[in-house]
Amino acid sequence: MPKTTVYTASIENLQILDEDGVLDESLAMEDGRPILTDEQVMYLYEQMWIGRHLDEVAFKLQRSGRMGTYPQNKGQEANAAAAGLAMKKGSDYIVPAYRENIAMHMHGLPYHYILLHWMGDERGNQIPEGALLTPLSVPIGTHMLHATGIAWAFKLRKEPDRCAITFFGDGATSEGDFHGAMNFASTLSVPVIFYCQNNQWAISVPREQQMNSPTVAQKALSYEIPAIQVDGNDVFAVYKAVRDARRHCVRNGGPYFIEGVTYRLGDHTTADDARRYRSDEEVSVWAGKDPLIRTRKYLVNREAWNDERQFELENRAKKIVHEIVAAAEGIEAPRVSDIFSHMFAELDNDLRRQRDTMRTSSIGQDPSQIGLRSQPQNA
Amino acid sequence: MPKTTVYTASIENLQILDEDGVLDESLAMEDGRPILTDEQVMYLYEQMWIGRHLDEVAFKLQRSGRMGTYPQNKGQEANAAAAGLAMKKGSDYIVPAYRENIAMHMHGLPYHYILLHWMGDERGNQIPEGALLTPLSVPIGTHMLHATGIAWAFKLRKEPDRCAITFFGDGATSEGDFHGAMNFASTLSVPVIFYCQNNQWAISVPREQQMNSPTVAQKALSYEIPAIQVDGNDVFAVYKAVRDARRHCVRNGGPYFIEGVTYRLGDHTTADDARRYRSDEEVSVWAGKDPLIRTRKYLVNREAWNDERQFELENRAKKIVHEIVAAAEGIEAPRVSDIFSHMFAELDNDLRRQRDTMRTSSIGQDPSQIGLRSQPQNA
Amino acid sequence: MANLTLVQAINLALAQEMERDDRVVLLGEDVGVNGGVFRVTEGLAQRFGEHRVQNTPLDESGIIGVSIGLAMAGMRPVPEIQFDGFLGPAYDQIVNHAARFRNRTRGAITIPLTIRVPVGGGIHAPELHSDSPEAIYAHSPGLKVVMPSTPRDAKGLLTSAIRDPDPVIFFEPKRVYRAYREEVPEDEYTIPIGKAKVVNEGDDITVITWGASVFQCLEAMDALPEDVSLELIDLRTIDPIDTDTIAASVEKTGRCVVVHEAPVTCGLGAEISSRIQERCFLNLEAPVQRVGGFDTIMPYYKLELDYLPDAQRIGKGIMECLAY
Amino acid sequence: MANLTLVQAINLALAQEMERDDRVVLLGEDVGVNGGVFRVTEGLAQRFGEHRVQNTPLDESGIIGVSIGLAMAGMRPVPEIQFDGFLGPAYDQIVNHAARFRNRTRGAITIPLTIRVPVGGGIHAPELHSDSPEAIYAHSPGLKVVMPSTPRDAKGLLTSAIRDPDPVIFFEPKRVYRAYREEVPEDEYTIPIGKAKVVNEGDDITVITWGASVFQCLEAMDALPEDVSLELIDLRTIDPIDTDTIAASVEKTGRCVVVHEAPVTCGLGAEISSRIQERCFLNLEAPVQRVGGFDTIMPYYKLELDYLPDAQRIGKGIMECLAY
Ligand SMILES: Cc1ncc(C[n+]2csc(CCOP(=O)(O)OP(=O)(O)O)c2C)c(N)n1
Ligand SMILES: Cc1ncc(C[n+]2csc(CCOP(=O)(O)OP(=O)(O)O)c2C)c(N)n1
Ligand SMILES: [Mg+2]
Ligand SMILES: [Mg+2]
Repeated sequence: MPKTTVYTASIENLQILDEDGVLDESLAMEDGRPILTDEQVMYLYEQMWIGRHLDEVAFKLQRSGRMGTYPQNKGQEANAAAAGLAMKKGSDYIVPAYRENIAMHMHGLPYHYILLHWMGDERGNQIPEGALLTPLSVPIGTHMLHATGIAWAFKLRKEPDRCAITFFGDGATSEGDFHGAMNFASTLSVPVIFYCQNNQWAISVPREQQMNSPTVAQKALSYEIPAIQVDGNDVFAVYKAVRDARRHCVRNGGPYFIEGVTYRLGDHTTADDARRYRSDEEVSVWAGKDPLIRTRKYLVNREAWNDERQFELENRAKKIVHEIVAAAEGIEAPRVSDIFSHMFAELDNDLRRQRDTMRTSSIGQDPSQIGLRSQPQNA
Repeated sequence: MPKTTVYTASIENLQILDEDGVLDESLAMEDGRPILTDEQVMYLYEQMWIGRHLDEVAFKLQRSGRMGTYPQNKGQEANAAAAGLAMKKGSDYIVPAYRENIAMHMHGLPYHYILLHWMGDERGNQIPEGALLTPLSVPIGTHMLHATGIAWAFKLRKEPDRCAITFFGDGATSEGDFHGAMNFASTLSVPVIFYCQNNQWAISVPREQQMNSPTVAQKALSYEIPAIQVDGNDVFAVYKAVRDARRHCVRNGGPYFIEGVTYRLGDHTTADDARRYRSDEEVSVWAGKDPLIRTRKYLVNREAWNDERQFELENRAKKIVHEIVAAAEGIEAPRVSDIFSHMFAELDNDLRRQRDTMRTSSIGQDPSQIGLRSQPQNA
Repeated sequence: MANLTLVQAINLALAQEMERDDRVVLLGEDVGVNGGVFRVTEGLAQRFGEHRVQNTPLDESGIIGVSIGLAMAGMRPVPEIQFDGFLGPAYDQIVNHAARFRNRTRGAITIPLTIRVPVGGGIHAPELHSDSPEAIYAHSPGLKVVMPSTPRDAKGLLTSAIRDPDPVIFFEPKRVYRAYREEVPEDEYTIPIGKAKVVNEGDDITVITWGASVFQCLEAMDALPEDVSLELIDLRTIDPIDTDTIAASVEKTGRCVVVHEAPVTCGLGAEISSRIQERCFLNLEAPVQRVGGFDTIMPYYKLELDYLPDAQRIGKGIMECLAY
Repeated sequence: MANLTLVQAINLALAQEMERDDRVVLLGEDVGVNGGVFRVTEGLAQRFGEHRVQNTPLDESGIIGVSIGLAMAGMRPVPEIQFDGFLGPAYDQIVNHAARFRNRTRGAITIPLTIRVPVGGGIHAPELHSDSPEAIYAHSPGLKVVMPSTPRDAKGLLTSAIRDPDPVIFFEPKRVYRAYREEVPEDEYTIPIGKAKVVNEGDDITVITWGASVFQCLEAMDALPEDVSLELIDLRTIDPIDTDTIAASVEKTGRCVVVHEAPVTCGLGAEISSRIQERCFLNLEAPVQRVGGFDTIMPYYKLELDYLPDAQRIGKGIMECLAY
């Protein structure tokens, strides 16, 4: 076999709901019904709206000094919302980055936990009993390995119908651990969905400086992981891709890769000023693809949505977000001893002494030490 | 564009000289001449033979306690030899793993350096002035980034007709740094050839446990790096692939990926016993694909080789290897102070004191210290 | 009782914990059919199945990262990192992830994880196969670090480590792997993490060490003048340090030498020396002497025995400290 | 002279070295058009071209690995790692590769490399953005480690680092980045690596610190009783440690407090304390006191100021040491 083709592959892109809210019927219908009922689409729309409003309020909290750095999810909401819906609450595991507020919420995290996290409070990560989530991941690209490990535990314990999903950005695909997570998942053949929110930027680094490949999805070919690229601002495409991926993972035991093509409409975080590195034109092109507008148009076309409902939703969102902020701000201040309280299941002597004395040296505190000239004067 | 194919790719395999030493004329001829002259093929055969003999002697040195752990190159020689020939000595940079003895030698490393390295002597890495090589890399998968950096320097300085090549195993492709080296090379578009010696095993871990992909070459698709799979036991295929890759890199400024499909006929190293994890049948199948046998058959067919030449070569190899061993064993013992001598361009006080006193604490050595009861008794 | 090497004692502990608790899984490069490059996991894949003794891709960060995921999901992973130097690629997952989950989730997510790593020099291995990075992990909060020097201690401490609800790095001094045998109880037992062992009681001077250096210290002890009464402490646990045992000894002897293979600057010897100073200042008759590796790269093996603290350097350090 | 912040002084040093030597190239995440997340490289891509101020993929190991290759091939790379915590993924390339090439090739291949890293807490940043890993790198042979606390020192030390033929980790205390301005010479100058600075002379007690803690120590000093004469030393270089300056001071004062943000166990304070004990044992009137970070994960920002040594804790440490 002197010169032979030993491997071929391709990547498909899926869009079902276009930018004008028009549905591709042939792709949307299954067994005579759209893959998402109007109720489901309304639910997603409402979740996205509330998420977006939370983003706006969070931004203001940061600007007024009531919260630290915060990364808006704005523009990308369809990814987390539709993926969150497609995953099975209470049995699947969600391993997020930090632009999946909606999915975390849908899978059991009270929203004020997210604010608490960005308010510099570890209690924001104290996942409630029964919610199958890891906390927001601030380091980039390192948490996907954890999802692979979780999925492997499902496999080892022979727990059927369980699957993990992990979210990450286009930038995250450059870390070595992305490579490891994909490779372990494929060689171990474990049920994990890798969902890349390709929002075109990693802070100020554009996709072309991040990777040379025209798609992110083709990165899955390295690992022989089935992959698809979807319009990440299209709830139908995202939902269908994740639902099908989940089925694949659960049935065949292996991983799946999804690239959601999307855009971060806001700054990277509140510490960033995106105008330094990207053009207004680019932003406005993508603003036209906003998932909220598109989903609403669809619902209005279906006569499932109207101004009245919108008005009600807006009021409801305000109230909900108000309560979220109140819950986050209303929590009692942490105690200084909390620095120590969760270091280990049981604290060792050194940590106990540090906690009790707030000192890191034993001088002046160990009763066995004699010879102190006098008590410290400003103690 | 509801459902569209956004990416397609394929990987080709190239074999020119088959296992029986028969050449595919259509692939071997360029401008009416074979891509390798008989002289070149003889040179490669001789280099491979000498390399193989060195391997055998090195094995015995280890077994008789005259050398530490040693990784034989046996069975894989065509990769390093033909690639070494295709690269430009004195202008290209070779960044090897540890099964490319022949390429290192061809690019200016005296062979006894390699033995010195495995004899536990850093002088084996003291690349001679003018030889463009990094030392043998014992850690797996981390050196390819250095090749990318070297190639980037060529680009930054606008040095045309320079290229780097790095060799690594199938196991090495699992490390995060493999991913980084490929991604940096493709986004920066720098002239570096990634040459994977896919010898089917990483110590006892078979390729299927290392990766789920049917080819290694397809890993390049992630990065949009052009790639080819070649028969790594075929000097013609390897030579052509590397020569063409080099042309591509130098002309277009970007990287290239080559998978050489080959087999480690020996144990992983002298510390390993491959019978614990692989079958004799597998080994004997691959023994039939031995690059030395195949190359010799070709030369014999061409009447460019005969028993006489072979006899002469074997004697010459013995003599050469004998001298290599003598040179490695004849070097003066390192001095203890050599532990310190190359830590920094200039040693700081602490290191100088440690070197001069061979102590790591200042007690008993600092003249300013008074109060010593007496001189140490067993000093 | 069985007469076992360090390797065999560890193998036995692994087998017993796998038998006892099916959440325990082993993973790493070559740990499967081959039984690991040091044969520590020999026979376990055959006995418990390859899914519980999993060969992994060559990716140390991946090995620890997926172990974290396993632990999150209720398993008890025991990954092997093939050599000390190859902890390097796994550093981030260990220090920034495994070590932090309990704290950053206020106890909601915990990581019971035992990372086994052969450690230290003296076996004529290639580069990056002879390092002693224990101080790095002792400095990193959220980890326990253990380094037994005897088969008996190894079995008991490894059992404790695997049952521990938090991440433990279990360093195995490879120079001791097959150096000698010891009677080891065949039944399960634990030795508490965090307790040092007084190997030899004495009154004149305290010597503190761990890992393979214990044997160099014993050799040095034998060569000392007869009238020197030396107390030898094998730390066994690197973090948390058993300061009480150390302080009790130095309060008695007034003099101390710390011995370790790692580079002396910012090594564990510095921490021990500082703690002794803080706790026993008024008892100290001489500064604490550190006999450690030099602040250089561990040399290739021709010179490794000149780098590592040997009986002679240790003896000299002891005599200097006594003479002070 | 120009009145500059720390950020501006570093920017100026970078610009001048790039001007002077075209082998100097900057690389890292967001260092290009955006000028880095702290704006340290602001304007440099525009001035020197994007090929010399290169945005890279999000891969810290890659950033250091390709920098090593650049350095091997004759360039003078100055990579930026965006935050202290993200040194984690680059640990292996730094410690096992950059640090070892000169030694393992007996000088044939050298790595002139300056790794810039914002370091330390106090700015209300998210997790892994406030760590102080200097002791890790001080323990690792083959590296120099620098941490200036003032704009003037930063400019001179960064210039030295870039011109140094060996790898240097250049830690920039981010809490000081814009905290104040100082007169900085506009012309090029160097400050030698390895020399500490006596910030305040005194006779009763020596306080040794570095980075942002210098300012907490100054604050503590101001609050001390008038009759306490304190000598404050800013270490400036973490490795090699300027033991001579330290010892000269402690021989004079007989007492010493070391202050740092990193966890105290196996922190640089332990090394300094041990060295003082070894060198100045007979001068010491009290044990060296360590006021450091606790042996915990750096808490999220609500509690970070309770974690970091502040003027009050430092003052208490000083008074206790004086009272001993
Ligand atoms: C390991 C690591 N390196 C660097 C950073 C700093 N950083 C925070 S977000 C970010 C960009 C992330 O880009 P991407 O993965 O595309 O996610 P996006 O923010 O676009 O959603 C960087 C570099 C980090 N948090 N972690
Ligand atoms: C980072 C690292 N991890 C582990 C090892 C131990 N080790 C040495 S060789 C090897 C297998 C290498 O396999 P491959 O890359 O296929 O090269 P081959 O030996 O087959 O040529 C392993 C695991 C190492 N040297 N470096
Ligand atoms: Mg992004
Ligand atoms: Mg291999």
